[in-house]
Amino acid sequence: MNGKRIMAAALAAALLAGTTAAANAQSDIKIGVLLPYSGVFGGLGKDQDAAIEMGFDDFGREVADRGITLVKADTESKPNAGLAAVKKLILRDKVDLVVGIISSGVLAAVRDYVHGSETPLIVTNAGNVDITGERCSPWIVRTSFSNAQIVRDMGPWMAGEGYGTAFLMAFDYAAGHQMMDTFREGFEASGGRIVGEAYPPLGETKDFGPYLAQVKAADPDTVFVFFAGGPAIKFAKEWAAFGMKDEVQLSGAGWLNSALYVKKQGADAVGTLGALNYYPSIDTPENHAWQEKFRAAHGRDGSEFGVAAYDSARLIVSALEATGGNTDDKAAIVKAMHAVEFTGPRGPLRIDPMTNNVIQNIYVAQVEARGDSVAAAIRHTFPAVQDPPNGCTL
Amino acid sequence: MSTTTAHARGHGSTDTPILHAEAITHTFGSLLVTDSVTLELAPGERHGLIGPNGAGKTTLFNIIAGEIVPDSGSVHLGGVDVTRLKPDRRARLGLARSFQHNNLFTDLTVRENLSIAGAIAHRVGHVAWRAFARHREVHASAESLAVALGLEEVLDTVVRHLSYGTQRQLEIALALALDPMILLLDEPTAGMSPEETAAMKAMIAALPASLTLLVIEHDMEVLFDLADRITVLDYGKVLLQGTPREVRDSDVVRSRYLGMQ
Amino acid sequence: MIGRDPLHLPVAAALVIAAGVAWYGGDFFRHEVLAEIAIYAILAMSLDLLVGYAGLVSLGHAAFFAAGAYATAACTVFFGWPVSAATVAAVGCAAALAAVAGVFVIRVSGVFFIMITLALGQMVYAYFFKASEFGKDDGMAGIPRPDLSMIGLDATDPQVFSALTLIAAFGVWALLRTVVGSPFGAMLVAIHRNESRVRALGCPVPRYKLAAFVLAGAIGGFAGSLIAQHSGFVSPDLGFWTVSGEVLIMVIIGGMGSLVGAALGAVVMVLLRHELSHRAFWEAIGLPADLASYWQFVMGLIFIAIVLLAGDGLYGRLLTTWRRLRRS
Amino acid sequence: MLLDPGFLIVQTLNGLQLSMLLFLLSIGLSVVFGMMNFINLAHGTLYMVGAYLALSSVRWFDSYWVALVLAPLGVALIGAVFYAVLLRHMQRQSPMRQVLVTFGLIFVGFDAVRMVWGALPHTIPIPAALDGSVTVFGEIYPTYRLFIIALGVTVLIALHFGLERTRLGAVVRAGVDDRRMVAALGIDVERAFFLVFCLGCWLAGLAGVVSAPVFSIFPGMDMSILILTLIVVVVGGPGSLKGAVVGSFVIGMVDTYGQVLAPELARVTIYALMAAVLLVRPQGLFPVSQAH
Repeated sequence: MNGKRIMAAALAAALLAGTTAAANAQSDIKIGVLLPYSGVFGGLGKDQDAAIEMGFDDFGREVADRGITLVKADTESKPNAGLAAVKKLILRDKVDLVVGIISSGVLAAVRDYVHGSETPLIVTNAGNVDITGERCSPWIVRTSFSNAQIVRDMGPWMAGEGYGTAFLMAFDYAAGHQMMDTFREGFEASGGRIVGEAYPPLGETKDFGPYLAQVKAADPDTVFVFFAGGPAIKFAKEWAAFGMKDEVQLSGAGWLNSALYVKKQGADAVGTLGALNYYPSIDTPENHAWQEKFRAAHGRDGSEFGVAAYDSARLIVSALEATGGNTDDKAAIVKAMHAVEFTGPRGPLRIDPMTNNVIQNIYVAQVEARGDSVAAAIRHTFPAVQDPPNGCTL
Repeated sequence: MSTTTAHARGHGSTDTPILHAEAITHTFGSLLVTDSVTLELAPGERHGLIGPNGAGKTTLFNIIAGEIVPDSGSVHLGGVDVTRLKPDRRARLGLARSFQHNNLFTDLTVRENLSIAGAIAHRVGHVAWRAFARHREVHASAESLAVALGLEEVLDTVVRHLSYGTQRQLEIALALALDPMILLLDEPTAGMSPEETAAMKAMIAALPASLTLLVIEHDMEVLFDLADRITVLDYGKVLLQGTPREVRDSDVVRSRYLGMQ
Repeated sequence: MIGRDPLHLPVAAALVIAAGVAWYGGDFFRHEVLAEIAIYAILAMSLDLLVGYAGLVSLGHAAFFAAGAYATAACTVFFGWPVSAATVAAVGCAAALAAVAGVFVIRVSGVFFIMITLALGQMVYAYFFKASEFGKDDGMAGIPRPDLSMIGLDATDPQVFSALTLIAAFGVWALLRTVVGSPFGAMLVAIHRNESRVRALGCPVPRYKLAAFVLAGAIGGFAGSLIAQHSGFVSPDLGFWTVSGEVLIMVIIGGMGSLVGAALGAVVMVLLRHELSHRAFWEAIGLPADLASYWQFVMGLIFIAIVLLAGDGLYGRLLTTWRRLRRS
Repeated sequence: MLLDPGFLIVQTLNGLQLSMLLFLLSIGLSVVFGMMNFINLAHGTLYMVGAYLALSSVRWFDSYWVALVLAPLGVALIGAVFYAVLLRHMQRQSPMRQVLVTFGLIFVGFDAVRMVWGALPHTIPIPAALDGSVTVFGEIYPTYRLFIIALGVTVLIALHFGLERTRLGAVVRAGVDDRRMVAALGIDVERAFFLVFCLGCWLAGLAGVVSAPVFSIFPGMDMSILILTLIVVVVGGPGSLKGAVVGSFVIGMVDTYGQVLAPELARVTIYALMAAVLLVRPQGLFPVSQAH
């Protein structure tokens, strides 16, 4: 039986690899890249992976004569696998810093371990409010956003634009509720009224039809949603198919009209309003240059996921340069990050020393037809949006 | 119906039937399979049940054993109403049965088969902290039963390697392992060669006289020799109840049943 | 007594020695992996009691894993109980859940049992996913490890904690070995082989199935308590049906109906997961490192190969080979 | 809400549409179980592959209708290869092993799809002829969804007549009732199995194609639908044709209405329903008698 021998060989190799992997050159700075390469967020993981590589290509793979080695680990988009992966990076690969994390579940899972191990972690996507709030850590820095940061100013803005009533809809999970609660607060404070809300189960909703019937019955001025990825595409298409497009303004956290999906929504997305920290149509030289480079390499628009990962690479390299390539004093690296300030594709940004969350512009964009394609055009900018400490005492 | 505690081991007084099935009626869909059948077995009685295929013998058997709850009628065991009790409860009250088709633990050995039955009989099946091997009383009684029934040669043979006749013997041995008051035998000689049939007959005849037997059998000769009384079923109805001689001499039975042999 | 299993002691001894060697020379990461293996081995062995012995193929075993984990989290974080008491409470909670659910689920059998246990698992998952007191889908953090300072040990040290979990796994193996070797274990096997006969012999089958379900659930809860202490964190995905599926795979590839087989399955699965998703592993064997992101593909193929080539699992294969060698 | 007739109409149509999709998926799974006594856990994977093949067909031929023809055939072909390479040789082994092999295929299929088509979600456009909406009893409803309902009904009727009128249908009906009898009649059971298996795969592929324009196409779309399909099969009674129809309808409706009427329980409604059905009828709503 040949199969058996192959299996035995594979097992033996597996055990061997475990013992040899850690023996690597001492002088390199090791950076762990913690992304979902498989599982539901596998696509986003690949997107950020490409942008991180691009970032280190652009800003340097060497600091003070020390090379930078990226060590990648797969979170599988699952909290427990993510925790195992970060332990692997820190214990087995002995990385100096960790960068990555797409899903808030994984971030919540690794938070205590990372905090305890005193390894700097640069979060490139996951937006749990409490990670830069109540459960903030001097070791965890976020370059992407907090869920609240994205939508906080959107409520008052929508109310100011004349939308009196809103229907809220997001998947029934922590991030969904954080977004909706933040929007509601701002919207109601500015005189808006919530006329209904629906929270479909995450991962088990095959069809938004039932909820659209509910929205129709409530007849709001706008429906404010938080959906990303496949569901965002699906929602926009069903929204149009049910004839809601001409009756109710569709708005939401900007993953609804993110660069990653908007072209797949096509004409169905036209008119949709979103708020996000990055849109490809931002009209700055930094963004044009970056988009050009990203398109050349990947044949599609760079997205907010890519930008956050790219800026993270820049932040890391800048901070390491500030410490002269010294990675022994981890606290000094984080401290150096607080001093870094630059204008990236998404505009000016810096790290808030009070919370370790990024301070950045938030853009409101509306999708419009451009030839036979569509794109989100910037309608408004909230400059330098900063989260309140939310119980964080750094 | 007397309510004496006749079900206690040691068999009750002779006037209380140890098994009493009263006016059992059961239908499958629109098919009436058992029509107001009444059976009374005295302690130690050997009772035969005959009838053509589809006469409702096995259904009646399953009703007595508890596999089927009848539409109406009642089953009493040693004076206790067991009509709604599950088969395992009836077994614990002293009612054991064999199956028409061998129903054994085919990939275990004879010893293991008998030990499983023994564990239940000795009420140690729930013991989870002491090794089974150390329950010597269970294994000893399994062995002595095997010896009594001529199975000692094959104690460590896996059941599916046994001959059909031996499996049939084990089928009854499993029931006997419970040390029952009443034993229901469903066609004990079905599919057996003449030699095997003779051996089986001898084995049944040698069972303790105190054991009450209810036997379904196709082989008339087996029943006429074994049974004290016989019930003839026909289309779910009792056609006749009597001694083997009465049954043998009955015109109705001759024309309806024996003639068909 | 029931079923001849001549290799379980040598294989168990081999596993204990392998674990000991791996532990003794291990670094931090090795100890983390060892603890993970030990915990999943406990979970797999408890499931094997149901699947391999009692013939109850459950696709909801993660419910008890999650219940044990969350009970530990609640007792330590909310009530400030010592970890030891929380562990006992976790086992109790999981057993109680198994007892209540068991009354219902054991009424069906075969593929229906698979589906109703799946439903049970998903309902528990849904509960923890929505329970705001337990942090909803983000879960709960800050679960401590047992305080061993009075014997001069620090359980937050992976070396100490992994030793603890390995001892626990060994203890569970010994306990379950006792159970399957007892008359009760024999009855479970008998019920699995021929339920109607056991019933006709006078055995109250549902009670035995329920007892097995509760025992397996309690031990599953114990594994859950350990994983909570191991990670310091609990989240609803501990109870998701794919976890039940993975543990079932461990039992199957290791070999159903032999506790060491289940443990072996846990060893193989956890190691394969770690290595196949590790880019350095693929580089080390001269294949493109990108295969690491398609580890599920490779894992699936390996699983199919094991099912095809060793239908009774690795341990079953070992037994057959050993028997053949002995005969020739 | 329940008193709003518009809501009721739209919701009922939504429920019907989900029911039809579930019917396309569950009928193949159920009949294969009835005849061959094994559950193909990779059925959801076939559905996903159907959607992806539709994506590729649309890219190459720029036509939904070509995809509607090609993709299910492609899935049936994959099913045929799978049957010939693996299942046929496992006929005499325990059904459990076959189930396990299909379980392994879920993982293989998931990553294979990622390798070929990438991990980002995709969609295909609704064909021009079915794009837009129509007014049903005064309510705007997407034309394409009505098409799904119509397609499901068509398949249902076709299957009904196929079963009643054709020789293969007779073998299938007999095979579900009593496999040994069919074999005893000297009918080439093997061939019937093969054809039924391929037909089941074809239907799964068809379900994948028709759902592609409504739902997005992504790796993992197989899992949620697989569980739902299994629930339909179990609730209806595995092997029962009537069960698959009624099960699809019940689950489709309960899921659709449940999500809105009891949103707090949305995640568990279906599971609770299945558990309840099994407690009352341990063999499903329409149990297939296990003939001896």
